[in-house]
Amino acid sequence: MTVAVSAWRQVRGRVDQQADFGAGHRWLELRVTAELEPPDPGQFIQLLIPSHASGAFLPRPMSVASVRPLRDGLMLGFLYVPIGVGTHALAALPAGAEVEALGPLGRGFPLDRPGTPVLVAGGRGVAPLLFAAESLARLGRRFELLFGARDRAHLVGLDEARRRVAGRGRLHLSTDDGSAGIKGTVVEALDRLSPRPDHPMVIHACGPHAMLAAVARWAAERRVTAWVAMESVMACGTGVCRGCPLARSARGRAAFGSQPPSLLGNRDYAMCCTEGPVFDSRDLDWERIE
Amino acid sequence: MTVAVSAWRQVRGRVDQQADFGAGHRWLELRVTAELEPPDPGQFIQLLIPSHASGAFLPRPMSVASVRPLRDGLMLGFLYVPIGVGTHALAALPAGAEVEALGPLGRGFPLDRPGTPVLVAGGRGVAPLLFAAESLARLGRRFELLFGARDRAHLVGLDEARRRVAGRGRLHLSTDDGSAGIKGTVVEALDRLSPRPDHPMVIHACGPHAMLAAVARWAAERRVTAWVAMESVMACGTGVCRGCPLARSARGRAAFGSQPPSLLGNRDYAMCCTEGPVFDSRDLDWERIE
Amino acid sequence: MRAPSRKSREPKVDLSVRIGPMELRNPVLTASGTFGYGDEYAHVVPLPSLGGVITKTVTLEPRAGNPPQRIAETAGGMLNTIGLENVGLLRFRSEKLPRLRSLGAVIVASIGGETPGELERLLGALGGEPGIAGFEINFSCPNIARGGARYWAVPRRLERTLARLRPLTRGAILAKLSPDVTSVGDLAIACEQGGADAVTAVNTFVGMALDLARRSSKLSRATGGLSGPAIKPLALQRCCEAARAVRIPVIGSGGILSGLDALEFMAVGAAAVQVGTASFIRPRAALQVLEEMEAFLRERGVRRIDDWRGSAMPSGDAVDEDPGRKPGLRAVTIVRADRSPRNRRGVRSPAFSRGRESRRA
Amino acid sequence: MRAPSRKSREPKVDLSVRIGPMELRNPVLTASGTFGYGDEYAHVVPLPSLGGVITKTVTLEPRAGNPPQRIAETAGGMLNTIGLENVGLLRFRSEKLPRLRSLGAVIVASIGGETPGELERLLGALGGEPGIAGFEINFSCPNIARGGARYWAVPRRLERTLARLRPLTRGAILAKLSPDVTSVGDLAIACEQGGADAVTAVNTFVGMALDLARRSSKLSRATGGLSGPAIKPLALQRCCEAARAVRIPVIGSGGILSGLDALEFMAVGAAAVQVGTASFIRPRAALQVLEEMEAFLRERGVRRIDDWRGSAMPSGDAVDEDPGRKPGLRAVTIVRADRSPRNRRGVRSPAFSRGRESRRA
Ligand SMILES: Cc1cc2nc3c(=O)[nH]c(=O)nc-3n(C[C@H](O)[C@H](O)[C@H](O)COP(=O)(O)OP(=O)(O)OC[C@H]3O[C@@H](n4cnc5c(N)ncnc54)[C@H](O)[C@@H]3O)c2cc1C
Ligand SMILES: Cc1cc2nc3c(=O)[nH]c(=O)nc-3n(C[C@H](O)[C@H](O)[C@H](O)COP(=O)(O)OP(=O)(O)OC[C@H]3O[C@@H](n4cnc5c(N)ncnc54)[C@H](O)[C@@H]3O)c2cc1C
Ligand SMILES: Cc1cc2nc3c(=O)[nH]c(=O)nc-3n(C[C@H](O)[C@H](O)[C@H](O)COP(=O)(O)O)c2cc1C
Ligand SMILES: Cc1cc2nc3c(=O)[nH]c(=O)nc-3n(C[C@H](O)[C@H](O)[C@H](O)COP(=O)(O)O)c2cc1C
Ligand code: FES
Ligand code: FES
Repeated sequence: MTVAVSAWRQVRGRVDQQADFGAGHRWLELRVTAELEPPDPGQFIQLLIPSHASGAFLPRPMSVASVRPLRDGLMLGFLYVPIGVGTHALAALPAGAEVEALGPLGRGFPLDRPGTPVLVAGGRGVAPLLFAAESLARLGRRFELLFGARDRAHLVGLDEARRRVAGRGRLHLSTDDGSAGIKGTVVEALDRLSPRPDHPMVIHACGPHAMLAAVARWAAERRVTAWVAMESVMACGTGVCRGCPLARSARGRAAFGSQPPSLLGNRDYAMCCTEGPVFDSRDLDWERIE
Repeated sequence: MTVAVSAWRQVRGRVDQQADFGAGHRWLELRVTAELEPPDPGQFIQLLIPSHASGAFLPRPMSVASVRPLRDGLMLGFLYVPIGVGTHALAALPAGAEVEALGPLGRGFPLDRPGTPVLVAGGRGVAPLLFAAESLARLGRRFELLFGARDRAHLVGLDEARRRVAGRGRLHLSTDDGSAGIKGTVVEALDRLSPRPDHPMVIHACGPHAMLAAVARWAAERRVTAWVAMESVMACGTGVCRGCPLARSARGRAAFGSQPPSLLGNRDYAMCCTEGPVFDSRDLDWERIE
Repeated sequence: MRAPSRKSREPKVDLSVRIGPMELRNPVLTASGTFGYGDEYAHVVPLPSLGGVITKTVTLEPRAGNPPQRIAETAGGMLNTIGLENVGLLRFRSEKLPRLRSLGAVIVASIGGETPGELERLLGALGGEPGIAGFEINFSCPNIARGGARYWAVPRRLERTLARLRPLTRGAILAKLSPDVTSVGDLAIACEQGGADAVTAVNTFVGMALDLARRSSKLSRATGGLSGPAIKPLALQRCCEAARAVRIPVIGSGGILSGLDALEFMAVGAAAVQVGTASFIRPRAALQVLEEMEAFLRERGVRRIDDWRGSAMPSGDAVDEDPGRKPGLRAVTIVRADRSPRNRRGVRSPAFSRGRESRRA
Repeated sequence: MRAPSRKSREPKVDLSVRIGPMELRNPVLTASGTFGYGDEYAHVVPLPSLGGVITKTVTLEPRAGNPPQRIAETAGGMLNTIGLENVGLLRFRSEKLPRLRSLGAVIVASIGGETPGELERLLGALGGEPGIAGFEINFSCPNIARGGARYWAVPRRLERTLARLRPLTRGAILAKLSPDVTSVGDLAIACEQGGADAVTAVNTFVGMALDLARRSSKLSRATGGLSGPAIKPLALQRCCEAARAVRIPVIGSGGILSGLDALEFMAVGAAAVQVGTASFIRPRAALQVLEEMEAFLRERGVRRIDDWRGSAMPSGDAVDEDPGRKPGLRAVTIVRADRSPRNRRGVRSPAFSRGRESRRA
């Protein structure tokens, strides 16, 4: 697992371009300076819009959906949905606008674990998994990508996903209305991938809370490890403000054991921004997370 | 004098285009819906940027620099300098961005007074006088336009000014460093226009406070009427908040007389947004205005 | 529920509220000093459609107000030091009132005085005036040298003054409170016991902003009153505190820009709300607040605003009680509701019990 | 003055300030709870370059903090209800302190207790610890069930508690005050008389924000503390009020994002400032505040921060005195400085007289 607790920096970024991406989503390409360490899949960035151009006060956390090296920095891709003041301000930025980028933050998906990576994406949760798929493909590893949404139109990033699995992975679609792939949820799609003892699977999931909870249940019943990318309201993104706790399960408390409380959290609560956003699903108390 | 106290409306506007205009100035073209009454020269608009796209809270007052009728509304031109949070947010808006426009507000230049209109512009104060020049030219009236700035580069809108005086007016330039027109201030340029008893002049001025005060002194000494466009920090722009008082002179108090206090102000203070922004320079107490 | 055809067929939401003797069509009022004498915005806001119009605070004598600079923008808000510029009692009565009556507004006249005696004279002069539904007593102006928020932040003084004012009118008496006190609840209780029909929580918060170049206040006075969205979370808490302390209605004020903002205040117990600074930004703000409020309630199937009111009253363990508090004090801060003196006497505040019901529903 | 060559040759501005026994390199400290235990930002902020690092409030026992949701953004600010999550006294002493010492920071340890006794035990344990320059006593946490801001908003309790704490350390004692009181000046005077070396004005303001869909607080508790630029005008006024009430230094806190913000606090009398929420937005915020402050002073030819301090103290007619105030009370609000009890005794507060001098210059 990547531990990047204090490799982060805050650097200048500039909107290279952004565009509608279908079903209310946006794709943003942000050019950042070279002091930013290249993020890993599942890590996130705190995007800060200059105060004159945004009514939002705090930076907004966004998963990295793609990384491209540039001569003098990185081009970061983000897939997001404008829902409130911060994301609407982001959506209104023209090419050339400045955005400060703080990162890379948190711990990403442990893609190096033995077993076949099964990437499970729900809706805009596909963002970090597009990045994960690309990484796996680059490493020459086989993987499965399950992608579910309400309907075909909400399978946003489908073309990207197709391109990234090409040759290396298999793409399994599911929609609630059956307009693409199987009719049903991603969990039903998971059912169709019967785990084979000789080829254990490791799930890496991101999506709406209810989906992650269902994935966690599914995995627990089958003794499959599931890594889930969580969200929380955040202020600092760096473990300092203690604003983003997620309640640990008994297993999580035991795993934390007698470690001293730290940036990662304390025995009762893990900080989403430092210990997460990616967690072993068994370590969280799903009853106490809304 | 135009009294437009309650003809104002708040309407939707859309940035048609905006661009750098030299020496840190911007020219903005804003398309507004037809419910907005066409403004007169000297009147202003309260521009409100949607809260997600601006850290500014209150709308920002801007003089109208040009008006062009459209089939279904008006195209308003503004000449402005980004100095703080609100104007920087304005400058960051791409074409298509929404801006609410409240107006037309206040009372403009009384261009219909007998005598030769002498328009005196300092720096960005040229904005409403470009509009005044255009109106006068359209009415076929002769006028003088005195335009002063620090140096040639700061004679922003000079081409516009040339175009608008064409045929009808005379343009007199002055710069502090002599890089264009006479070397000196607009008041020194005024000195060269000797008032002729048979052709009385009426000054209409807009510019930095110090310039307006000098114009007021100049005019008072020569018994010339000078109308000056004032500024004040504003909240409502409509006379309601009582936030924009300007102290009256003894003459101003006498002129206000025993009128009931009203949207326009009270015996001691005139409201810049309703009684102004254009005032007879003799009615204000220049000692008590910063 | 999502089909627009059904929605439009749904019955209107009953927004009517009662504030003492006033029966208001809806709970949206304009805040004093932000809507002039009521007629200034009449060409864009049909006044009868509002719950009521609270006029600029009137004093015995006309006031020219403080010198400029009177306002300064701050993050998410504005400071003002208008200094109660107003036309004075006589002109208010002879010129402003008739015009406002003719526009069909429900009128609440705001009055301000430097002493209890001044308030008595004002209410004596206006208390029987036809067409005034109620009076808001401005006990909380932060911007005047005498008789401002500090002077009135003394529970006993409030109670005694209100007791003297009470007989002077059959109209509603609203007491408008300053937030800059240790316990708004204490002030609210004093107002209730003095005979007020309602309290308004809250007026502006005292604040400062400097012009560093001049090394002095941006305003012509050292301090001003802060209003706007910046204070909304604070005003909401004070409103909640007041609503838990008294049985009389509480009217929320502070940073309300939208119908959702207004519904937050009502959810913590406010019976009505005031729209202030928002009107400077959008002259039609009060109307928009009303429309958004109604749309929100209709969409959620809430038939009467009364069912919404108090529906998010906190359950009580929010802020600690002061264990060292002398038992003789009538203080209720934001403590457990069922321990407040009212409730100890077995009387539940209407806001609170209504809240309970709708949570059960 | 404008030529950069000259400017770079100009001498450095003397930013050093004295807070009780502490001699600080400069007046910029990090605010408790917003900079962790000091080491979390050390890879981007060289700690010795700051005036000091105030650590997260430590309690006797470790605390896990309140359940989520702990934060909510509001206009220009944020509410938090962290609930004093901290490692507890023992781990603070054995793990955090040594690390912080090794980084060369000037350490101010923040401690919090539910009773005077708890504070005594904490200070007893830490008061002689090497490498701690001072202690900030958190008398103002709005987010805990017991021993929070309301409990400590009682002048006598503050004074007595500080008198008990005073003998337990030779380090500086800073008393951090809540703004949610009628008179911060009264609390500041109590702290001064109890023996504090300085007061910090102010902690967060208590506020609320609702989630309308759930009809409940956005936070896991009903209320939280508001911080950030939204509160700056209010914090500035309270800081000014405290600075006028006492002779001991006042440390400003609340909404400081920039060097100019910090200079506003110092212009109304603060001896130093704290950078809080700003660090969440820009981890290097405290350093940036320092750099901007120095650049501003240098550009204006101000050689020593002491010449700036108090230079915009209001002249006194800002907010009315309460004429009904009992003369026995030590209250000084933001009234005429030369009428405050201190000044009646002929002693000018250093902040005030310095302000005068620099205005004369
Ligand atoms: C680690 C992480 C990765 C994320 N990646 C993505 C992504 O790739 N694409 C995407 O579209 N969204 C992503 N989100 C969610 C995104 O941060 C929120 O949609 C955004 O913060 C909402 O801000 P707003 O101002 O538009 O909405 P508002 O509701 O106005 O925000 C108000 C406050 O709530 C917080 N907030 C609201 N919703 C969320 C949420 N779901 N998670 C965290 N904070 C929230 C905001 O930070 C802000 O402080 C991610 C969140 C986290 C924590
Ligand atoms: C009637 C009128 C007409 C104007 N016309 C023009 C114009 O044509 N072109 C142009 O560039 N500027 C014009 N101005 C000035 C313009 O409104 C200010 O530059 C602008 O408000 C500054 O806002 P800001 O957020 O960028 O600056 P900030 O300093 O961040 O603004 C802070 C606050 O101060 C107020 N403020 C600051 N400076 C001024 C000022 N000079 N006048 C009024 N309020 C101020 C703002 O409204 C705001 O509330 C006009 C002002 C008035 C009153
Ligand atoms: C410019 C201005 C003038 C005000 N004048 C008065 C007044 O005369 N009387 C009064 O009781 N309140 C006055 N207020 C306070 C408002 O009525 C309201 O209580 C306060 O602004 C908080 O609400 P808001 O944030 O919605 O504006 C004034 C507020 C502003 C901004
Ligand atoms: C998330 C958070 C946690 C805080 N924790 C503490 C704390 O433990 N002790 C304390 O005295 N103040 C605490 N504060 C208050 C700050 O130290 C500071 O006084 C306050 O936030 C106002 O300053 P600001 O606006 O610069 O943040 C905390 C503030 C925030 C936002
Ligand atoms: S967001 Fe600050 S600790 Fe996680
Ligand atoms: S800006 Fe409100 S009265 Fe002029």
